[in-house]
Parts: sequence; C-alpha cells; structure tokens
Amino acid sequence: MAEAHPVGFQWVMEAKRRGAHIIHVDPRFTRTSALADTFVPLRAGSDIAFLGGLINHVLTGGHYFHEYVAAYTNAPMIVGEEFLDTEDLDGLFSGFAEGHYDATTWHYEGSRVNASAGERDHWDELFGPGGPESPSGWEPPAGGPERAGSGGPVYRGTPELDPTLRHPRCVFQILKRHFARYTPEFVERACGVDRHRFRQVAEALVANSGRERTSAFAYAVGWTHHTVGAQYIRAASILQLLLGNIGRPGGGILALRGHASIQGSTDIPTLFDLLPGYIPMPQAHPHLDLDSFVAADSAAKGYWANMRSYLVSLLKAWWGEHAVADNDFCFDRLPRLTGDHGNFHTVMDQIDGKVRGYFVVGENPAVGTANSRQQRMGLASLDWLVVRDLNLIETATFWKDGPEVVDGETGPERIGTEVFFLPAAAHTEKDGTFTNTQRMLQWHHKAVEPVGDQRSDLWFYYHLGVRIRAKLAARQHHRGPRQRRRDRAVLELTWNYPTEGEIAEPSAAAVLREINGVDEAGNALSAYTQLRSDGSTRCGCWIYCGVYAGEVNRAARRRPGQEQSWVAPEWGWAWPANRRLLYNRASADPRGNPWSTHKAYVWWDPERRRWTGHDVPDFDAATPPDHEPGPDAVGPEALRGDEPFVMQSDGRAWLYAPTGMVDGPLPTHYEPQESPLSNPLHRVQRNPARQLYPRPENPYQPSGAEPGSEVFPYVFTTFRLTEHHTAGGMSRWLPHLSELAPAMFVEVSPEVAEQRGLVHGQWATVVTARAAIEARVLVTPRMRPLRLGGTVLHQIGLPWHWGPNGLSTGDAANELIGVALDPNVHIMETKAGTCDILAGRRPRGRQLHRLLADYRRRAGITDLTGTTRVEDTARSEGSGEDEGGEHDER
Amino acid sequence: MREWLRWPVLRQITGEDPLGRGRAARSRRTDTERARTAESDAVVGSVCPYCAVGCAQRVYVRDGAVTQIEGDPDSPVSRGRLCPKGAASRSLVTSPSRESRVRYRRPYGTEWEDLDLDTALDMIAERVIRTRDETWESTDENGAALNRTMGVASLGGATLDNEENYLMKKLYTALGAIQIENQARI
Amino acid sequence: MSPGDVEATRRPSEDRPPFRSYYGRPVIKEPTWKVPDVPAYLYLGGTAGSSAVMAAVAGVRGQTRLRRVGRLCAAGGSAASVLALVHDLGRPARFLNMLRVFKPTSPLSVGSWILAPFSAVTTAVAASEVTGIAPFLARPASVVGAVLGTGMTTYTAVLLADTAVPGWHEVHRELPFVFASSAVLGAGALATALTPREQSLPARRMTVLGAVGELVSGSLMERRAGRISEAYRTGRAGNVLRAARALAVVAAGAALRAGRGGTAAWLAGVCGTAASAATRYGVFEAGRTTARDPYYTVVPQRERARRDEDSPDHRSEG
Amino acid sequence: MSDDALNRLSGPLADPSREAGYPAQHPPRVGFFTDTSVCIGCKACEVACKEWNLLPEDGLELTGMSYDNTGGLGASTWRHVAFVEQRIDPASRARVDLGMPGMGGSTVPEAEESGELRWLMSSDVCKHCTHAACLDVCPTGALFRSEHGTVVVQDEVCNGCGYCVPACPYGVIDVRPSDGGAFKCTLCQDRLGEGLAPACATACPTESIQYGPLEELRQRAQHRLEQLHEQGISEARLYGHEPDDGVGGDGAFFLLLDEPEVYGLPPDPVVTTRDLPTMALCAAGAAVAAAAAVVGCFWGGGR
Ligand SMILES: Nc1nc2c(c(=O)[nH]1)N[C@H]1C(S)=C(S)[C@@H](COP(=O)(O)OP(=O)(O)OC[C@H]3O[C@@H](n4cnc5c(=O)[nH]c(N)nc54)[C@H](O)[C@@H]3O)O[C@H]1N2
Ligand SMILES: Nc1nc2c(c(=O)[nH]1)N[C@H]1C(S)=C(S)[C@@H](COP(=O)(O)OP(=O)(O)OC[C@H]3O[C@@H](n4cnc5c(=O)[nH]c(N)nc54)[C@H](O)[C@@H]3O)O[C@H]1N2
Ligand code: SF4
Ligand code: SF4
Ligand code: SF4
Ligand code: SF4
Ligand code: SF4
Ligand SMILES: [Mo]
Repeated sequence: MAEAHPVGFQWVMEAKRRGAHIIHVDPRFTRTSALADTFVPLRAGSDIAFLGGLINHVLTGGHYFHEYVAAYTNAPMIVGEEFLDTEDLDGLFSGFAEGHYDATTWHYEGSRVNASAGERDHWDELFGPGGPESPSGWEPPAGGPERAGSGGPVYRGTPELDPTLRHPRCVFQILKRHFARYTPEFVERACGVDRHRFRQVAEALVANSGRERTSAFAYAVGWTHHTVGAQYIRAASILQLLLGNIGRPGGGILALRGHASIQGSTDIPTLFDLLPGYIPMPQAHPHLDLDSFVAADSAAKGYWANMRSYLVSLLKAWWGEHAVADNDFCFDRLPRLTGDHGNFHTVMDQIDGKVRGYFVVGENPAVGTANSRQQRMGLASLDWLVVRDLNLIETATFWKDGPEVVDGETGPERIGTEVFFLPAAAHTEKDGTFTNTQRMLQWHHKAVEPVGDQRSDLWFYYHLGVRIRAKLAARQHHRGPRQRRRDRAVLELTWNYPTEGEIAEPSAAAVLREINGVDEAGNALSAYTQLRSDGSTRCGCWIYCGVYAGEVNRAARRRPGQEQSWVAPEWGWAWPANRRLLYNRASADPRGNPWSTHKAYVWWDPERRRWTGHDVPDFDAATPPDHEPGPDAVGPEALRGDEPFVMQSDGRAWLYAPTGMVDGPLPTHYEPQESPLSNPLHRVQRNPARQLYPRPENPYQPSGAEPGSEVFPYVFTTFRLTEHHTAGGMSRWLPHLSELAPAMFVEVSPEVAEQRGLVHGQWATVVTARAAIEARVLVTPRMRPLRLGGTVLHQIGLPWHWGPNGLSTGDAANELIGVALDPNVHIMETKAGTCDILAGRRPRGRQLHRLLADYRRRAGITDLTGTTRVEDTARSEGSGEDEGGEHDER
Repeated sequence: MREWLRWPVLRQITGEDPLGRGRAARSRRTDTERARTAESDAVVGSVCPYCAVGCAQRVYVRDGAVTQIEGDPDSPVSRGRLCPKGAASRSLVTSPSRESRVRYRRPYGTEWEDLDLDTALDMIAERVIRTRDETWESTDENGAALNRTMGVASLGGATLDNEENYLMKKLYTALGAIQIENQARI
Repeated sequence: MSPGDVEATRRPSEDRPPFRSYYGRPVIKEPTWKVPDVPAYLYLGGTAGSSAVMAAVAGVRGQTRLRRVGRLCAAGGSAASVLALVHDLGRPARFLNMLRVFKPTSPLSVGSWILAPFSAVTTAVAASEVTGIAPFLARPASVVGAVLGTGMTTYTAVLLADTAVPGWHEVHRELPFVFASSAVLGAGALATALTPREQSLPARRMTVLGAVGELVSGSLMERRAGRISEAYRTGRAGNVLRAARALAVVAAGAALRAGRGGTAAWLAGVCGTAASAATRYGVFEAGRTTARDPYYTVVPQRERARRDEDSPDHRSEG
Repeated sequence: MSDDALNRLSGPLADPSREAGYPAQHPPRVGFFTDTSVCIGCKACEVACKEWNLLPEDGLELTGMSYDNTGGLGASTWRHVAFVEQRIDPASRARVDLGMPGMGGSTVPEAEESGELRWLMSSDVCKHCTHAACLDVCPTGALFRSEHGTVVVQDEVCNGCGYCVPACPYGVIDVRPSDGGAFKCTLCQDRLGEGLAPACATACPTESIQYGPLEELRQRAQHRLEQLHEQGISEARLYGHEPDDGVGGDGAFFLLLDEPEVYGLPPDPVVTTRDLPTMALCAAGAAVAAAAAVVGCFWGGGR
C-alpha cells in the first residue's frame, strides 16, 4: 500500500501513530513491510490457505462475533442436501462438469437463488430451452461479480434457517467443516509462514475485533491477479464477517483500486457484460423482452428489486422520446451477449481475423497485459486501429519497433494494420469526474486548452458520434430496410450535448447531468429512489443519481476537510446517495444501537424515530429496527428492520455464496496455474473452473508433480514501484520519475543469486514457456526463501512497468506471463507463476527462439500441458469413486 | 548611482551585516522574487490523474499554460499530499514528449505520416460504418436476436472521465459493438 | 559497496578500523576545482607573493637585477594566478563578483581582495620596471606589493584548510607553514635561475631555506595529521609529495652550489619550481582523496564524537 | 571579543538572521524536522522539489543501492532519499548491515530466519546550518542567510568558484557542470515569501518531513523521540538538533534509527570556519615568518 497508494497510506501511518498494529502479508518485503509492525512473507498464490487458517482459528477458537454473525450473515441458512463440499470431493464442489459448475446443488433448502448478471443457469427454467450458448466449452458463462459493487446475486423464496447455528447443514457448520483442515501446520506447509508467526497474526486480529474494536483489510491486485482471485476476496469477506468487521467504522475490506477512474469505468462500465449501474447486458435469447429480462435479473427484495426503473430510465436517457412503453423502451436495441467477450477473448479473435477495428483509449496492452506478444499479434491482425494517448506508447508503435519487429520475426511491410494515433488531452485540459477507490466522484476543472490536435476523449467520442450519425443520415435512402432498422439505434440516440469554445468541446457537465438523470419536467433528480419504470424519468446511471441533485454538480464540491466532520460528506459525492461507508446499518446492533459507543457510526434515534449518525444511513431512514415487512412487500420495503445488507436480495452478508460465484460457494486453496508444488490440500491441483486459452502463442508450463515442472523451479510474482505507473505511459516518459527507477530489474535473494551465479547490478534472463526477458539483478535480503514443510522455495520479484519506448526502457515482464484467468471476472494471473533465471543478457533474434524451444522441449510442453481440470485419480489415494475423473476433459 | 549604493560592500559598512552574510549580500532579484504560483492567472481545482486514491490537486495557470500542480490541502482524502507520480503531474501535462499532432500509418507503411484531425475523424467514422455493416449479426443460429457487430472492439477507460466512459458505452452500444473492455479486467 | 565495513574488506592491507557508511559513498563532496587550474593558482600566487617581498627588499637594498626579476615574477605570477582562478570558475564572466562583498570569513574573498590590488600593484610596478616610467612611484608601490605579497604566500593555505575536506582541514595549523615555505622556495628558485649569479645570493638562500622549511613543516604536518596522513603517504598524492621532497632536496643542494655555476642555478630553479608546484599539487590531491573516501570523514569524526561523549561539556576545540 | 561575536563562527546562536543583519522583527527561523521513522521512501519529496524548482534530470543510472537511484544530494537533486537494508539480530537488536549482498562479494548467509529485516529510508536535504560553512566561504555573497534563518544561493550572483562545495561538512551543495553555478535546497525561499510551505514538505504523504518554526520542531522532535523510546525503539536518536553541536545546530534536523554515517551523514560535523581564527593566526604567522625569512636572506647584504 505504501508502494502503490502512498497518499492513502498516510491514514495507515495515522492509525499506527494512534496505536494500530499493522500487518503486511506479501511474498516480498516492500516499503509497506518496512513500516508494518509485523511482516508475514508468504508464498505467492497461497493466500486462501492463509486466510483459511485465520478463519479456522476464529471458528475453532470461538472468536467470532456471535450476535453479528447470527443476525447479519447467512450463517444460519440451511443449505440443500445435495451440496457436497471440496472436503467431500477432494477439491471439487458438487455440480462440476465440462469445466464448469452447475450451481443448482449449492442452493439453500427451500429456496432458489440465481445470479443477477449474466449467469444464465436458470434461463431454461424461466424461458424454456435454448438459452445462451457459450462459444467455447472452456469458458464459464459471461458476467460475474463485476456488478458486486452494487447488487448481489438474486435470491428468491424464504430459506430455512437455524438461528442457533447448530444445524449440520447450516452455513456456519458447513464453514466449520470446510476450513477445519486449515491448521497452522497446513498454513506453514502451503504458505511457508511459520506457525509461530501465523499465531501472532491470528491472535492480533482476534484481539482487535469484536464489539469494541475493528480491523480493516486492504488489498489490491496481489489478491485479484490469480486464477482464484475472486475467491481470495471471498475468503477475506468471510473472515471479516465472522469478526463483525463489515459496515463498521475502521473495519471493512478496502479494495485499493488502480487507475484514477477505474471505479468509474466499472460503474459506468466500458465493460462488455454490464450496462451503467451494474445492470447486466442482455444475453441472446429467442424470447427475451424487457419484462422477462427484468424478471430474470431483478431481485424480489432490496434495492435491486427496482431494476426495471433503473433500466427503463437508462433506455430513456439513451433513446429519449423514441423509447416508449410500446416498443419496450427500445430494449431490443441493446446488443446481445453470447459468452465471454472479454479482452483476452477479443484479442484471440483478432488474431483469428474476426475483429477488424480496435479503439485503444488510454491503455497500453502491448506492455501491460499478460502475454503482451499475443496482444501485439492481435494488433497486427487488425484492419484498423485507433490509439488515443498522451505519448507514442508501445501499443501505437508495435508495427515499427515492437519486439517482434526488432527481432526480425516480422516487419512493417508484413503488418497490414492501418494505425491512427490521436493525441489525447490531459486531465488539466478537460472537465470531468473521476471516481476514486472510495466510490467518490471528484470533478476536475479544465485549466488550459489542449494544444494542436490534442482533444479530450469526450470530444472524440462526441464528434465521432456526430460524424457517424451524419453519414448514416445522409445515406439512409441508399440503405436497405434492415440496415435502416439497425441505424435507428444510432440515429435516434440522444446526442445533442452543448459544445463550447473554438474546438467545440462538448460540455462534460451536461453529460454528468444526463448520467444523474432528470424527471419528466427535465429537472435533475436527486435520488435513485425517484426513478420510475414507466418512462417518466431518465437516468444514465442509477447509482450516480443524486450527483447533480438540485442542479448542483456535487462532484465539484470542495468544502475544505478541516471545515467538516471526519466523514467529510461535502467533498465530492460518493455513490450511492453520497454514502461514504456501505452497509453502515451494520455498525449498529439489530435493535439499532451502536455496537460500541466509540465505534458509533449510524444508529436509530427512537425519539425522532429516524436513523441518524455521521453518514447517510444505508437504510431507509424511517424504517425502524423492528420493522417486519408484510407478506407481499417487495423491493426495499421487503427488508426487515435489522437486515443491513440492503443491496443483497436477502439483506444479509454471505459467508457462503449459494450462487454468483462460478467456481464454488466457498473459497478453497488451489495452486496457481503454474506452481512448483502439488496442492497440499486436494487432489485437484488448480481451480478446476479457471479460464484457459491453450494456443500456440500461449503455452502453459507443467506444474506440481508433472514431469518437466522442475525446468521452471522458481516462483515469480510481478509488482509495482512507487516511482512508476502501470505500463509506463505516464511515467517512463517523464525525467523526474524515470531517473528514480531507471531500468528494469529483478529482485532475487542472495540464495537464488548464488544458485544461478547472478551478479548484483549485472544482467539476468528470466525464462518461461512464453518468452525470455532480461533485467538487471538486484540481490536483496528482502527476497527471502521460504520453508514449506521439507522444501525450500525461492521466489523472485519482477516489476512490470517497462517497455521499449520512452526515456527509461526495458523488457516487459508481461512477455513472460501466460493467459490464465479467474473465471468469475476474467482477470489474468500475474501474481504467481514459475520461471527459470539465468545470468547474462537474453539472446536475440533466432537464438532467442532456440532458447525458448529448448526450454519447451526440456519441460515436455505440448498444447495440453497445464490444461488438466481434475487430476488423475491415480495420483491421490482414496476418494477414487468421486466424479472427478470423468470431469477431466482432456 | 542607485546601483552603486546597492554595492554590498557599502551596505556591509553602513548596515547591520558587517560580515556580508545576510542582508547586505542580497541581490535585487532576491528582494523582488516571488513564488511563481503567486503570479498565476488562475488556480484550478483538479484531481490526480494517476491512481484511484484520488488526491486533490491545484493547477496553477499562467498565460494559458500550466505552471505548477500541487496537492490541495483542503482535500479530506489527501490533505494536500501527493506521491511522486502525483507530484510529477506538471511534467506529465507539459511534457515535450507529448504528441500534439495526429500520426497516421497506412497499411504496410514503414513510417508515420501526417494527417489532419478532421480527415482522421472522417476516416475513422467511415471505417466504423463499413466494419459494422460488414460484420453485422442480426440473430444467432437459433433465431435469437444478437443485434451486434463483433468487428469493432474497444479497450480502455480507467484513465478516462466518467463522462467519457459514458459516451463511449452509449455510442458503442447503439452501434452494436459489445467487446468494450477496460483495465477493470486486468 | 555496502553500508558497513566494506572499506575494511576492500583494503585489508591498510590498518583501518571497520566503519560504516552509505554504500561506501563519500560523505562530503569532492572539490570541483580543476587540475591544473587550482594547483597552478596555489603555486603561482605563493611564488608571486614571495617574489614581491623579495623584490621590495632587493629594491631597498638596491639589488636592481634581483629587484627586476622579483618584480617581473610577482607580476607574471599574479597575473597567471588570476587567469588560473578565472579559468577555474564555473562562470568566468562573473569573476568580478569576487569583489561584490568583502567576506572576512571567506579566505577566497579575503584572498581576492588581496589578489586584486596585488596583481594591480605588481603589474604597475613591473610596467614601471620595464618601461622606466615613474620609478619614484614604483618603490612605495613595491612595498605595498610586498605587504600584500606576504598575504599571498599563505592565504591559499587557509583557502584549502577552511573546508570540510579532512586532508586539508585537519592540518589547518601546519598547512600555512608548508605553503609559506613552498612560496619562498618557489620564488627563490625562480630568482636563482633568472638572476645573475652576483645578485642571486638572497635567492639562493631563499631556495635553501624554503626547501628546508617545506621538508620540516611537511613532515610535521604529516605527523600531526593522524589518520589523515594516510592520504599524504599513499596513492598519487603520496608519490607526488615524495617527488616534491626529493626535488626540494635537489634544489637546495643545487642552490648551495649555484653561487659557482649557471647549471646549478638552473637546476635549482627548475627543481625548486617543480618542488614548490608539486607540493601544492600533492596537498591538493591528498585532500581530494580524503574527500572521496568516507573513511577519512567518518572514522576521525566518530573518534572525536566518542571522545566528546566521554567529556560531554567539553566539545573538542579543533 | 564578546560572546556574540564569537558565535559568529561557531557555537549556539539564537538568531542567525539577526546576526546577518535583519531587523529584530524578522520572521521566525524555520526548518525541517525529518522523522525518518515514518518515511515510506516514496520519493515524493524528491519529485516535488524538482517540479517546483524546475530542476533537470540527474542521470538515468541504476545504482544497485537498494531503491536509491539518486545516489546523493547534488546540484540538481536537492532532496535525496536513502535506502538501507539491514537485518536485526533478534537477541541483541544489533544491526547487521547488509547493503546489497553481492555488491561486496560477501558470503551468502544460510537460508534461515536470521532475525527481522529492516529497511531504513530517509530523506536528506541541506541542513541550513546555524553556522553554514558554505555561506561563510562564499566570496561573492551568492550564498546568504535569509530572513527565515535559512541559507540560500542567489544564482544570478554565483560565479561558480566552487568554494562552497568542499566547505559543506554534509556534502550538500554542488556545482552543476552544465551551467557552472552552485545549487542546493533554498528551503523554497520563494514560497516562504508567499507564506507557503516548501514543496517537499507539502507533498510528503506521511509527514516524515515536517516544516515549521525551528523551536517548535525541536520540541516536537523531542516528544517523538520520547514516544519511540517508550515503545522500545531505543535506537531512535535525533541528529543535528542540538544548538551546541559543531555547526550550531541544523535548521533541518532528523530523527534517525541508526548511526548517521549509515545514512551517509557525517557523525560529528563541524563548521570549518570554527577554526578560522586559528587558521588566520597560523597563516599570518607563517606569512610573517616567510617574509622575515626573505628579508633575512638579504642579511649581510651578500651579493
Ligand atoms: N506507484 C504506483 N501506484 C499505483 C500503480 C502503479 O503502477 N504505480 N498502479 C495502480 C493500479 S492500476 C493498481 S491496480 C494498483 C495495484 O496496487 P497493488 O496491488 O498494491 O500493486 P502490486 O505491486 O501490483 O501488488 C501488490 C503486492 O502484491 C504482492 N503479491 C504478489 N503476489 C501475491 C500473493 O499471492 N499474495 C499476496 N498477499 N501478495 C502478493 C506483490 O509482491 C506486491 O507487493 O496500484 C495503483 N497504484
Ligand atoms: N504483470 C502484470 N501485469 C499487469 C499488472 C500486474 O500487476 N502485473 N497489473 C495490471 C493492472 S491492475 C492494470 S490497471 C493494467 C494497466 O495497464 P495499462 O492501462 O495498459 O497501462 P497504463 O500505462 O496505465 O496505460 C494507460 C494509458 O492511458 C494514457 N492516458 C492517460 N490519461 C489519458 C486520457 O485522458 N486519455 C487517453 N486517451 N489516454 C490517457 C496514458 O498515457 C497511458 O499510456 O496493467 C495490468 N498488467
Ligand atoms: S498523488 Fe499518488 S496516491 Fe495520490 S492519486 Fe496521485 S498517484 Fe495516487
Ligand atoms: S548543509 Fe552544507 S550547504 Fe547546507 S547550509 Fe550547511 S554548509 Fe551550507
Ligand atoms: S560557487 Fe557560487 S555559491 Fe559557491 S562559493 Fe562560489 S560564488 Fe558562492
Ligand atoms: S525546501 Fe524546497 S528547495 Fe529545499 S528540498 Fe524542499 S522543495 Fe527542494
Ligand atoms: S516524501 Fe516523505 S515519505 Fe516520501 S520519501 Fe520523502 S520523506 Fe519519505
Ligand atoms: Mo489496475
């Protein structure tokens, strides 16, 4: 955190000053470790084992916050009889087939739960056969927890519960059994964390949780960039919920997100599977209309029940008066998904000639994305490419000086891509909002005019739209009826933003106001509760409704922090409803009183009969804690007065996810796609539902006990430096940053240096099945070998900021990394892989290919290497009768 | 004569700084120098463009150019502090390495070429329309509506403003392009 | 190079205690002064200063040839030393800023306030000597030059010593004597070579006296320098200083015989000049060595600090 | 000489600005207290300084000195963050300097739990000495004492004589080869005039760099030191805070977690001009002796 969110880290230091105990868990000793009270080095890719150990400690020691757990989580819910755990099936949950899970058996007894976005496992039930088809048997259905910022998966019916938490099939008991084997000894064997240190952490955490104290977890891509990444976060959630650390001040799980507006670009998603506000994109289905879509996706209870209002208001915002009840508010104009259309899939489709044109707008995949060579191959297969950036990044110049061109493998005369590089305006040259990692929108004002052809992306998309619309309009009489029909979605789009200045810059404020939404009279709405499903309101993103309340741009508020309460509600605007802490109802007990006076945040004021406190209550302010909804209540009204998780369809936080996760209802330790070790817990080596793309340019390496895995004996992880930013487009061109970290390097322990003859300051070559890169050697005791049971494991660290362009240059770490994804969110595994390392610079040209071929041969790599879903029964003793073997697809 | 009176040696003799270590040694420029931010035409509220912490910035402008970017002490998030990247924001936006002209590379071309912005926009619009027409998918094999093109894809968004992402998503969706992705995926 | 006792491991032959440092990097900055500019400036200034004194006395004594040589050497030396100084400046055009203030705390300022009138006076005196114009003014001017010249012989020692460079500062008491001797040697040697034998006795004596002074004060300096003396004994500085001593001996020997023959006078001149210049250069180099190597900063300061800790209310005064 | 006059060269000096000729109602002396125990090594201070002062890049060299690729203070780097990797012996809390293993060809320790690691980070800067040697020796008056008690170079005056460079006991100031002038931290003289805090302190995320009136900072530092000692961090110490040290106390002082030389700081710096009277005396003595010797050489009138 000190490295990648340094200014956020000031609050950690502040806490430390006031006596907080800071624990840092990381494979590498970093600047964060240096300031932490306890540093826990662990094996990259083993956090579920570590967190599982903590969960087990909490459960077996009885350290959980009983009242909180019983009242606010789904611990009492009773799960159906058909559910089988990984502990029963040696690494698989019930329902695994063909590389995916069928989650039916995970449900609660007496109820049905289905995911709101994308996951269509119940469509047949709802709509009859012929549901969406996945283009490849390798992938799970599209969508997933990207929407988790808002509503959880949908839940229907009333499950059985056992408030005593004793029923053998209640979530709490399942949890206990599931984590029972995560002992300190196991943690030591899986993570390389010695049991003494583990106990220290467990005890410190427990001591600092409960009624009077709260602990917070902060994470970022050290947890997400894994083939089981989403389950890492689930594991942390379980732990925090058991300890009663969610929804309370000083608690929570803080996702330290990445770019300036990564949160915004998820809320108003430039993502394939979502519409603004986490409304899922519709899937292709023969009988899909607005009603059936909403029926499938909205919840009966909680705020997601109003999804129809959100969606209709969005459609009205987009197609204005053309969207009317009679035409389903133009719902059929939305393009339909048929599976995973994520970036990796798209790039492989580019290579296969299926994608012709590509806009790259403020991203540098030729350096920043795993298997960057594959990314460049995709770029080289396009008809046309538009790159908008501040500098001539590698993604724009791949045809001229990409590694393949330099190595003579290809050349400009063999690359047919037409490239448009359009210079972008910087943040000081345009108005607009970023949404930070706390869901807070902050307006940045234009300070100066952009120079030359530099334009904001707002300008570009607005004028591109204007131009396309004009061209289409002019050609209507030449176009066939079907073309004309499809053109209407474009021609009837509301696209009339006021522009200003010489360059006709569209007004960002007008766009933000459209996002906020207006009522029938055209006045800005002030809350999403005002949205209607009858077409009388328009709103571009329901969760942002209120940012323009009272016609005031609330994102632009900059009332000095010193002049406000510590919650600082008048700086910027946070969604939803300017709420700074989500699920803050949980900061009070079921009766509405703060769990502890000095941890009071929002509470029920019985005199005024209102919720009150430091923040906007995460609850209808007038609903008393003892509220019991009527039998027919729907939506928010159906929530009981003591159900704080208002976006969830049952008002409770989920320890166990009966649906919504495609790789299991509970986190389980799996090895990374590439690991030198065999899974110490299960026969199933890796996440069986992980997403793989075995292709010639994306070979995988053998793992664990597979022959050949010893060819890549070292674990590597990639990391960021405070001095650079991501793929380097915003740092490698700047002298004041480049000089601080002027060259690509690799961090190794003195032991690795000795084993491989690496010399401090000299060159080393890191090799995987995909590539070999060179880097300068930094021998440091901060990298320390780990002892796991009998073996000593060595890890190496690679910063990944470099590429061939800019002031400070170097090989990109992402050349090394294969594409293997978390199946829930399609995120690549960059944080744990295996490699070899050699002294000296890497060979060039043909010799480089020879080196790689040699490695692949020695490791016996084929198309199928690493693609096993479920390991051979022969390798494990016992439990031979389970379904595992037959699910092994290849 | 006035200049002569400013001769520090004279001031050493006549003033209270006989050793010439302080007041007497000051130059005229030192006496009149001001922080360059004090001479700004405008100070504009902004937000750091790098990471999601969202540190607030003050952008100082003089003669239509950014002269300094600093943390905004009013921010309850950052309290005026910046990390090295945020602190380098002035360099980022004023960097001479920034491209200011459209660059165009024709298929199989070996060099960049000039192209004016208007033509570029026009060419891109044409390519979008053509690709969309050529790759349009109305229905799948089961007759389910698809309403889309798989020929145009887009990447990026996390560095952009919400308003920009909104227009992107809106326009792409209307055009039927679905392979719209950003850094949230990586 | 690590913080720590790497220095000790790197030069195990030296009798150095282990010490800690930041990756073996210097603690203080090495002077940016260039070679040969600054050593030349040191040599020339001193020689010119002593020459001026010699010229004045010779003038009083009516030794006109010696006076002439002295006056010309003083003028030439001071002019050349000004040139060397200006050439060494990072911004030579701003040379005159040296006279912007008078800083009693700055040897270079004081030196400049000496050097400026000194070079003006000696140049005028030399001009009069050569042209014969206004000789009646030349004599008092020459005396003024001699007074200033006295300062010229040693202010450069303070210039070096008044720095944080251990090799110079630690010997701040002895260094002026070394430089003064060296100046006498330099001036004497030059005059020995350039003055007709019959008027060169004072010059020859100066050469001998200067050489002896240099040898004595030099060895005293090394003895007093403690740990720092290593820099004077080893490396390039050590070699140069050894050569300087040898040359001084030769110069003295030759000077003793120069009363008899021209060759000896020339030998005394060349060797004396070389010895004087080499001494300055050796001292200069020794200082640079001690600036580059953190050992010379850290260890003596540690030792001093430890001594101070033992007697806390009694911080060591030099 | 009076005490006051003595203090012109060394020893405690309550008010250096007053000594430098400013009227008694000049602004209070300001400085930095850099608390390295909370430094996260982010280098925001380095960058903020360069951005404000428009300093050039200082070389793109990977030094191998942990995460320090700046190396030290210089003419174009007025803040420098040092990084030191250490292992602490758990029993004795003694520190074993590791530096960068492999840099010194040291032997590889066994792969084992040999104590906790420590990574010291510290942001260095000009000390704005009470008795500033750089200022004392500057012949042009380019370096001067400001009304805030700081030491500042006037670029338009400096002639690049380079005297200040070896004079500084901390190795701070240097001449920039590209333009010949000497440069160092100005303590943001231009900003102070506007009532702004220095750029580096403004940026520092963790308040490792604290700016303010020196008196107040000294108290704060004392308090922090006591706090750390209470927490058992006995190795914490202040550096440069004492008005009776070799330079009369630093305007920018530090809380360190190890000996100063580990961070590249001199253990016991002394302003060189403290010995100026001695030097002047010796020089005068030597000069007179030399002149006398020359006169003496004429003794007897020998021809
Ligand atoms: N200076 C700087 N700041 C940034 C960025 C930048 O590039 N530079 N990028 C921004 C962006 S886009 C993002 S997404 C965030 C990312 O912020 P972070 O996630 O903090 O960044 P990383 O350095 O990639 O990864 C964090 C740490 O995870 C550790 N790690 C690796 N594998 C594992 C593992 O299996 N378990 C555990 N527990 N730790 C592991 C690494 O050693 C590393 O120290 O930072 C943002 N902030
Ligand atoms: N091995 C490995 N790989 C990783 C990671 C890892 O931890 N390990 N982390 C991953 C993560 S979390 C991320 S977020 C990605 C990041 O990877 P990228 O997003 O590809 O990297 P950036 O360099 O941030 O690219 C953003 C670009 O946007 C440009 N830009 C900035 N502002 C604007 C603007 O207003 N308009 C336009 N048009 N352009 C602008 C910048 O100049 C820059 O070139 O990398 C991923 N890659
Ligand atoms: S200043 Fe640093 S921490 Fe703050 S937003 Fe910018 S990059 Fe993030
Ligand atoms: S630290 Fe050095 S440069 Fe700074 S004031 Fe002191 S002597 Fe001068
Ligand atoms: S280099 Fe400049 S600042 Fe330094 S002493 Fe010389 S004139 Fe003064
Ligand atoms: S005070 Fe100003 S000049 Fe000095 S280091 Fe800080 S930012 Fe740089
Ligand atoms: S800005 Fe502060 S925390 Fe960062 S390196 Fe400098 S002193 Fe340390
Ligand atoms: Mo990211």
